[in-house]
Amino acid sequence: MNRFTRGLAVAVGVALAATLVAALLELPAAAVYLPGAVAQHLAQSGVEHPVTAVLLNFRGWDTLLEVAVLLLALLTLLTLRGSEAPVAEVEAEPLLQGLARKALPLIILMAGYLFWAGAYRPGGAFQAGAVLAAGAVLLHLAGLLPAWAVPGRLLRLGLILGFLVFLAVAAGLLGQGALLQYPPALAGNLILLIEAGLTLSLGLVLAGLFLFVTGRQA
Amino acid sequence: MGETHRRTRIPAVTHASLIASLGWPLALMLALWPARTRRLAQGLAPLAPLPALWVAAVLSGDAVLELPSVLLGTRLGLDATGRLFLLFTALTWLAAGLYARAYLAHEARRSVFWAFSLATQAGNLGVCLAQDLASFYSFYALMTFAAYGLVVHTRSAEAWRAGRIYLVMAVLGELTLVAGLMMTAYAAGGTQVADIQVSTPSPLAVGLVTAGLGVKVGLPLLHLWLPLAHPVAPVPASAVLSGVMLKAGLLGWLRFLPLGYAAYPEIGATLLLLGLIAMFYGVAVGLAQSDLKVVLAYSSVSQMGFMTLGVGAGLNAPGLWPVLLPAVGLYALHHALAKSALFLGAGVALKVGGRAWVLAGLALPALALAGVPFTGGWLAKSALKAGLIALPAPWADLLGVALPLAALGTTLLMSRLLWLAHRLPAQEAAQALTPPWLAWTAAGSLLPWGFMPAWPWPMDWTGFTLAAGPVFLGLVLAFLAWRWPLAAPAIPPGDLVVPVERLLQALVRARLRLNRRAAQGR
Amino acid sequence: MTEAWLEPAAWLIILPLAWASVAFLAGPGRGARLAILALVAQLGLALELAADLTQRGARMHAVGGWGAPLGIDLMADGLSAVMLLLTQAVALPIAVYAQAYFAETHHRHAATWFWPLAGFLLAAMNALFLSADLFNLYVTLELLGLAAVGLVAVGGGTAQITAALRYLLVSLLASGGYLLGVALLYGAYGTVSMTTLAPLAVGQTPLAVWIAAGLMLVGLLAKTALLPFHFWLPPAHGGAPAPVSALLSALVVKASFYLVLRLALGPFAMMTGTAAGLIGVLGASAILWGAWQALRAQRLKQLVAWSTVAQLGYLFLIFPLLAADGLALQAGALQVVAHGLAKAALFAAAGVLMRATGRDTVEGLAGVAGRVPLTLFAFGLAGVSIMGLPPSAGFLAKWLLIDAALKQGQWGWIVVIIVGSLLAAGYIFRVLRQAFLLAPEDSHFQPVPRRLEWVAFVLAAASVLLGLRGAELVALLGVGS
Amino acid sequence: MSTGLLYALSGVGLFMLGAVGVIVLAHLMRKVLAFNVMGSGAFLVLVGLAQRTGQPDPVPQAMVLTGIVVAVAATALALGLARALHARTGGVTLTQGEDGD
Amino acid sequence: MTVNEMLPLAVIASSLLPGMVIFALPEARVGLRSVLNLLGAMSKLVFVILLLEGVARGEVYGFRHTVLPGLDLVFKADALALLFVTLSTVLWLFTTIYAIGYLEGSPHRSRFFGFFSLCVTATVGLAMAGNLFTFFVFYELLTLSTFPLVVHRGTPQAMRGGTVYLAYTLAGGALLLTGIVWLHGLMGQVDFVHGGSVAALGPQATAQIKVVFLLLIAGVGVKAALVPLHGWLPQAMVAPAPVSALLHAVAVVKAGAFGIVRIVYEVYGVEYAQSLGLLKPLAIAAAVTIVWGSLRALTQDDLKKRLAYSTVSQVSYIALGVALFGPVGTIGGLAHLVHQGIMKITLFFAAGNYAETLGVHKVSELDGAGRRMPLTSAAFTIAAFGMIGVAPTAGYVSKWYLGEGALAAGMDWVVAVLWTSSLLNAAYFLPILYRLWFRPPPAAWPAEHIPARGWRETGWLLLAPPLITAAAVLVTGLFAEAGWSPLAWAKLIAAREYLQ
Repeated sequence: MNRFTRGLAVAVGVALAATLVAALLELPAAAVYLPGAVAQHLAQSGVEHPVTAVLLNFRGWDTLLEVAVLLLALLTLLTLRGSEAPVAEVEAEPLLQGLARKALPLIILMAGYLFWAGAYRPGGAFQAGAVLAAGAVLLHLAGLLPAWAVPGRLLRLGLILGFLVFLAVAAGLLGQGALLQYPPALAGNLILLIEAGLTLSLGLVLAGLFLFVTGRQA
Repeated sequence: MGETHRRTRIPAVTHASLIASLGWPLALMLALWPARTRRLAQGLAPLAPLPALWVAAVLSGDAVLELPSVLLGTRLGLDATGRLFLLFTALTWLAAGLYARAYLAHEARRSVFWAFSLATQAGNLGVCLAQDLASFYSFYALMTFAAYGLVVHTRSAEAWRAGRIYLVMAVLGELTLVAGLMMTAYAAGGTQVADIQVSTPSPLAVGLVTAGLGVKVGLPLLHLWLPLAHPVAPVPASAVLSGVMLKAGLLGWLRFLPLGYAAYPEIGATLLLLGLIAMFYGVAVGLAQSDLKVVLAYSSVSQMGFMTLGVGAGLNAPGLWPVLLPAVGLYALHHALAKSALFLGAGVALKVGGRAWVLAGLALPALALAGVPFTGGWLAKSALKAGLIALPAPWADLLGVALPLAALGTTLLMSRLLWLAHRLPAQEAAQALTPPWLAWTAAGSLLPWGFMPAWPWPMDWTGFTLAAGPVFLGLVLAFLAWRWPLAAPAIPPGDLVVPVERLLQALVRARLRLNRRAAQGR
Repeated sequence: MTEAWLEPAAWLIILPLAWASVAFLAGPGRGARLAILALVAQLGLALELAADLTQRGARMHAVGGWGAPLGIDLMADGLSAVMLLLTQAVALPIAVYAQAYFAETHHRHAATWFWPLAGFLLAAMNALFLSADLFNLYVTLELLGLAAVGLVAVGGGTAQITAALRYLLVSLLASGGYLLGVALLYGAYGTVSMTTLAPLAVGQTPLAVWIAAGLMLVGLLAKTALLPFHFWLPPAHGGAPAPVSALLSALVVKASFYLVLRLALGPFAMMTGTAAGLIGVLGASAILWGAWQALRAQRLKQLVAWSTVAQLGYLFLIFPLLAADGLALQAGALQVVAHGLAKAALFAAAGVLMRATGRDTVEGLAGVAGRVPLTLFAFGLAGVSIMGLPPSAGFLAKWLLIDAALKQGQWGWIVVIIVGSLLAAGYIFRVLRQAFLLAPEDSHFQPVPRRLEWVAFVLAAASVLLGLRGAELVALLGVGS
Repeated sequence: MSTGLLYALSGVGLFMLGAVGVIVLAHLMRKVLAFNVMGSGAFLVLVGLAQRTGQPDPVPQAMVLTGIVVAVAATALALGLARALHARTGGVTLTQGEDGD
Repeated sequence: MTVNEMLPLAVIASSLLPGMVIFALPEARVGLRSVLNLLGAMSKLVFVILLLEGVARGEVYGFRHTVLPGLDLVFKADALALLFVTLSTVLWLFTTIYAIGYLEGSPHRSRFFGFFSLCVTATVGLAMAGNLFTFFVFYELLTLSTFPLVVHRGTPQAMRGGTVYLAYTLAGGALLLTGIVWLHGLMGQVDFVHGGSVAALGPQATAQIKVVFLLLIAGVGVKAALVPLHGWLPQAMVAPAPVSALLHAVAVVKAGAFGIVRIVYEVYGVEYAQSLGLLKPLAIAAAVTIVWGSLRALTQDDLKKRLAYSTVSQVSYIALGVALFGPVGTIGGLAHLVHQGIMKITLFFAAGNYAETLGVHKVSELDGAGRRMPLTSAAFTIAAFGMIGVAPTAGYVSKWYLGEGALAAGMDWVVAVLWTSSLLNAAYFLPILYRLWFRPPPAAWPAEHIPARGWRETGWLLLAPPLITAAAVLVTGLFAEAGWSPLAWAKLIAAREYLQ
C-alpha cells in the first residue's frame, strides 16, 4: 500500500466522517416506530425480555443464519487445520490447574444462570455459550484440556446439534403457516428448547474456534 | 448460287447430317485417345470433312437444326454464304488431310497433330454452320485454341514464340468480339443471326466486332501473329491456317455486321483504308522476306485486304451489298483454294527442291492469285471490281487506280516466290505428297468457275486489258529484278511485333523484380 | 395457507442448510451423494417456484408470521426466481463435477470440508435472493462471504490463503460499509424492511440516506469486484480448485450484483439514477481492462478469472440504460444467466484441461484437442456464449443491450459492447488455437474421468441452447417487478 | 443533542477510524483489530440513532447482538487465516501479494 | 408442425445430426463415419429435390420459432434460398467423397467431419433464413464451424491463417450485428420480403438507412471478400484441399455474396436501393474487387493462393450482378453464383489432386502434369476455360447475362470491366494450361504419394469428383437454357423478385 493510496484513504475517511456528522446532526425523526409494535406483540412472543423476543421470535430468522455464520467460521478453520497436523501437548501449570479446577463448576453454574435469565433480562444462549467457551479455554491454558485435532463424530454432533434443533423447529413450525411461527402457547418452551441446544453447541463452537487453531502447526 | 430442288428434304436426315458434320471429326479426335483405336482413327482422320462436304453439297437450302435449350438458343443451318464457306472449308480440310497423311508418315507425335487438327477442323466447320452468336463463338473459340496446338507442333523455339504471340492476340481478339457481340445482341434484342442482320447496333458495337474478328482476318496492326504462326506450323496446318481459318473471321463479319441494312460510313471508310494498306503493306514486306512460307503468309495479308475492301464497301454503302456479297464469297473461295495449293506446293518444293514441274505446279495458283484472265482470281477480282466501282465519289476512282497496282504487286510477290522456290536445294523424294497437291491445284483453278456470279462472256476488252496489263508489266519488272538483283532491306518476319514484344518483356521483368523486393522486404 | 407445508421458498433455504449440516456430520463420501440428491430436489423446487410465480405473481412469506416492519419477509418475484433457477442449475452439475474431481487421492483433505461449505454457500445465496429485509441481507451477505472465503482457502496453498485473506478483508470492509448504511437507514426511517422503505425513500431524502445509499452501493460493488475493487478476484477465483472457482465466478459475484439491482429498482432508485453514468463507465472500463488482462494472462485459470472481471462489466452497463421498457433489465438477467452457465463451463473445462496436461499455463495446452475433444468442444461452446456470438444466450443479452442503447440513443455503450466481444473472442480463441496445435513429442496426457468432460459440455450446451428459448426467461422476469 | 446522537457521532468516528485502519495498516493483526473497532462503531451508530427519541429500542439491540456474533465469526476466521499464512510463509502481512492487480 | 414446416428443418437436420454423431465417434470407426457422411449428404439431397419440386409448384415452406418476444428464428425456403441450398448440397456430396479419399490415414478425422457437417448446416441454415436475425445467427455459426477446419493441420502457419481468418470474419460479424440491431431498432423485426421492407420507413430515416446499408454490406462483404476486406481468403488457403474447395469456393464466400443478394433484394428492395443511389457504389466496389483480385492472382506462384485471389475476383461478379439494376443483371449474378461454385470447386479438387498425388503446390512445379495426370488436368482445363468465360462453358453464360444486364442498366463501363477481368483471367490461367500440356514433365515429382495404375492416375475417390463437376461445368454451360438448369432457376427467381 504505497504512500499515495494511504494518504487518499485517510483523506476520504476524514471527509466522509465530517459529512456524516453533519448529516446526522440534522437527521429528522424516524417515520416508523418499532418499539411500540414490539411491546404490543411481546405477550405472544413467549418471553418477557423484549431483546430476546426480537432476537428469537420477531427476527428469529437472523439468529438462525447468524449461527450458521459461526459454524461456517469453524468449518473454514478446520479446512485450514489440515488433517495431518500433530496435536501439541501442553506443559502442566500446577498453580493455574488448581485454580481452574476450582473455577470450573462456578463457570458452568454461571452459564446455566445466564441461559435461564435470557427470557427475563439480558442474557441468553450466546452469552452462556461464551462463558462455557471461556471455561474450556481456561482449562486448555492450564494444561488440563489438550488442543482439539480433527473433530470426531461425537464432537461434530455436539457442534452441529444446536443449529439442527433450531432448524428442525423452524421447519416444523411451517405447519403454523410460516417459518418460525411459534404458536403463542408453546412459544416460550420452544424458545427455551432452542436456547438450550444453542448454549451447548455455541459453547463447543466458540471453544473450537480457539482449540482447533492453537495446536503448533506442523 | 446453284439450285436447291434436288436436295433431300427429310428433317431427320438433315438433322443427322448436320450433327454428323461436326460430330464426326470430334468423334475421331476422341478415338485417337485410347491406344487400341489410335491406328484406325489416324487412318480415317483425313476423311473427317466428308460429312461436312455432304452437307454443303447435298443438303437443301433451308436445312436447320433448332436446339433452343443449348447455350443461348442454338440454331445450326445452311444459308447461301454458309454453304459456300462450308464447301471450300471442307474441301481445303480434305486436301490438307490427305496431304498430311503423307507428310506425317514417319512423324513421331502424329496423333497429337491429328487431335489438334481434328479439333480445329470441327471448330472451323461449326463456324460455317452456326446461325447464332453463342454457337458461332463456341466453335470460333474451339478453332482458335485448338489451332495453337498446330502452331506449336514442331516444339521449336520460334514455334513457342509464335504460339505465345498468336495466343495473346487471339485472346484479345476473342474478348473484344464477345464484348462487341454483347452490345450487338442487346441492340438486336436476340442472339440469332437473323435478328442481328436487321438490327442497328451502336457504332462502338460494330467497331468492337470488326476489331475482334479483324485479328483473325489480319487487318494491319492486328496481323502481327500471322507471318509468325503460319510458317512455323507444319505445311498442311499452315495451308489450312492461311486458307480457311482466316475466312472464319471474314464469315464472322458477314454474319454479325448489319451489312446491307444499316450504313456506318466512318467504319466503312476505315475498313476500306485498312484494306488498301493491307494490300500494299503485305506485298512490300513480303518482297523483303527470304523464307517461302513467310512470303505466302504476307501474300495472305495482302489478299485479305481485298476482302476487307468488299466488307468496307458494304458498310459504307449498304445498297451495294447484294452485289458485293457474292463477289466477296467468290474471292474467299478463290483465295482459299489458291493459297492452300501454294502452301502445299511450297511443302513439296521444300522437300523436292526447285524442279521445273514443281515451279509449273506453283505457277498455276500464283497466276490465279495475280488475277491473270481466265483464272479464278480474275473472275473474283472482276466481280469485286464491279461492286467497288459503284462506290461514292472519292473511293471509286481511288480503287480504280489501286486495284491494278495491287495486281501488279501480287505478280511481283508471286514471281519473288517462284524465284525463291527455284533456288531451293533438293533434300528428299516426296512422291507421296505430289498427287494430292497436284489434284488439289487442278480442282482449285476449276472450282471458281462453278461459282461465277455472272458469266464474263462477252468480254469487254477494256476490262481484259485492265486485268492483263498489270500482270504483264509485273512479269517484265520481275524479269528485270531477276537480272540485276538489288539488295532488299531484311525485315524480320512479324515486323512490328518485335518492338512490342521487347516492351512487354521489359515490363514483366520489372514487375517480377518489384515482387522479389516486396517479398524480401516483408 | 393450507399448503404452507409446500412453500418452495422456505424449503429452498432450509434444505441446503440441512444437507450442509448432515454432510458436516456424515463426511465427504455420503455427504456428496446427499448433496447431489438434495440439489436435484432444490432444482425441482426452484422450477416449481418459477411456475407458481408465472401463474400467481410475486408472493410474500412473512417469517414468524409478524409481517413487514417488525418481522422479516421472504419475497419471491421474477428477478429472484431467475436467480434461484440459475443458482440451482449451476450448483447441481458442479456438485456432480466436484464429486468426481475430489475423488482423487491428493484432494482427500479438501473434500472433507467442501460439501458443508458449499451447502452453506448455496443456502446463503438462496436466502439472499428471497430476503426482503436489509439487515437480514447483511447477515446473508456475511454468510455468503465467509463461505466463499472458506471455499477459496479449501485449496490450502500459500497463494490460496493469501487470496482468501485479501478477499476476506475486502469483503469485511464492504460489509462494514453496508452495515453502517443499514444503521443510518434505520436511524432515518426506523425500519429495515425494503417493502416499507421503498415509499419512504422517495422525494426529498435527508443527506444521511444519500450517504447510506452510497456506502451500501460501494460495499456491494466491491463484493461484485467492479473495476476499482476487482484486484482480489483473479487470485481468489484463479487459485481455487475448479469446482470452487466455478461456483464463485458463476454465482457468488452475481449475488451482490443482484442486491445492487434490487436496491436500484427498489429504495435507492433515485440514488442509482444519478450515479448510473459513473457505474456505466466503470463497467465499460472493466470490460476493456479485464479483457486486456485476460489476453495477457499466462495461466489458464487466471485468463478465465479475468474474463469474469470483463463480463461483469457488461452487467453494470445496464444501469445507465434502465428504462420503462425493461429491455436493459432483460439484458441484465440474460447476461447473468448466460455468463453464469458459460463461466461455470469454462472453469470446469479449464479444470479438465489442467488435469489432462498436468500444467496450468495456456502454452502447456498444445495438442490437447486430440486427447479431450469433448472438453475443447465445451470450452468452445462456452466461449461462444462469452463472446456473445449467436445462437447463445450471451448473444441475446448483447442483442437486447445494444437494442436498449440504440433506443435511448446512447451510442457509446455499443462501441464498448462490440469491442468487448471482439476482445473476448481474442482470449477465447487464444486458448482454442493453442489446443488445436500439434502436440509436442514430449507431452504426455493423464486420463481424465469422462464425467468431468460431460459436466462441462452440459453447462456449455445449456448456455448456448438457452439462446434459442429466451422467451420464458423474459416472461418470468416480468413477474412482480 | 440527545445522548443517543452523541453516541452515534462517536460511532461514526470509530467506524471511520477502523475502516481507514483496515486499509492503511499492514500488519494483519492490526487490520483485524481495526475491523473490530469499525464494527463497534457501526453498532454504536445503529443503537445511538435509535436512542435519539428517549427510551431504548430493542430491535437495533437485537441486531447489534447478531452483528457482534458475525463479527466474532469473521475475526476468528481472519485470525485463523493469518495463523495459517504465518505458518506457511512466516510473514505477518499480505506483502508478497501486494501488487494489487 | 405441417409438412411445409418440417421440410426446411429436415434439410438442416440431415447434416446436423450426422455431424453430432460423428463428433462422438472414435477415430478408428472409418467405415461408419463414411456411411454417416454419405447418408447425411444423400438424405439432404432428397429433401432438397422435394423442396425444389414444391417451390416450383408455388408451395410456401417456412418455420417460425420465437426466441424472445419480438425476435423470431424464421426459416423460409423460397426460390432464392433453394438456389444456394441446392448448390451447397450437391457440392457437399462430392466434397465429402473427395475428403474421404483425401484424408486417408490422417489424424483427427472425426473432428474434421463433425465440423464439416456443422459448416454445411450453417450454410444451409443461412440460405433458408427468413429474417436478418436468423441470417446473422447462421452467419456467425458458419465462422465458428469453419475455424477448426482452417486450422485442422495444427501447424503454426495454419494457426496464423486461422487467426487472420477470425480477425476478419469476427470484425465483419460485429459490423453486421450493429447494422442489424440498428435496423431492428428502427423498424422492429426485419423479415425478408420480396421488394424489401425498408422503404416503409419514410424519408426522415434515409440518412440512418444509408449508414445501416454500409454496415450491413461491409459486414457481409468480409465473407464475400470485397476488396478491402478480402485479406483473409488467401491466408485461409493453408486449410486442406476439401476445406478450401467447399468453404472458400462455395460455402463461406457464397454466404457473403448471398447475404448481399438478400440485403439488396429482400431487405432494401432493389428499386428503393436504386433510388437511394446505393447500387452504384456497390457496383464500383465489386468492379474494383474483380480487377484487383485478378491482378493479384497474376503474380501468385502458389497454386491455391492464385485460385484464392481468382475466387476473390469471381465472387464479386455476383455482387456486380446484384448491383446492376434490372432482371437480366440479377439473372447473371445468381447464375454466376452457381456456375462459379461448380467451376471453382473443380479447380480446387484438381489442385488438391496435384498436391496429394504429386506433392505439387506451386504453379512452377506443374510442368508436364497433364501427361502424368491427364484426367485431372482435363478437368482443370475445362474449369479454367470456364473461368475465362470461353464459349460452351457455364462461365461464358453467366458473363453473357452480366454483360447484357449491364447494358440494360445503362452501365456500359461494366462491359469494359468484364473484358479486362476476362483478359486477366486468361493471363493467369492459360500459362498454367501451357505448363500442364505443353511442357515436358520433370525427372521426378516432388512427393509422389499415389502411383498411377493405368488410367487411374490417383485414388478413384480423388478422381471422380473433379471429373463430375467438370462435366457439370460443360453441361450447365451447354444446356443453360434447359428447364432444370441453374440459369432457368435464376430466371424464375428474377421473375418473382421483379414481379411483386
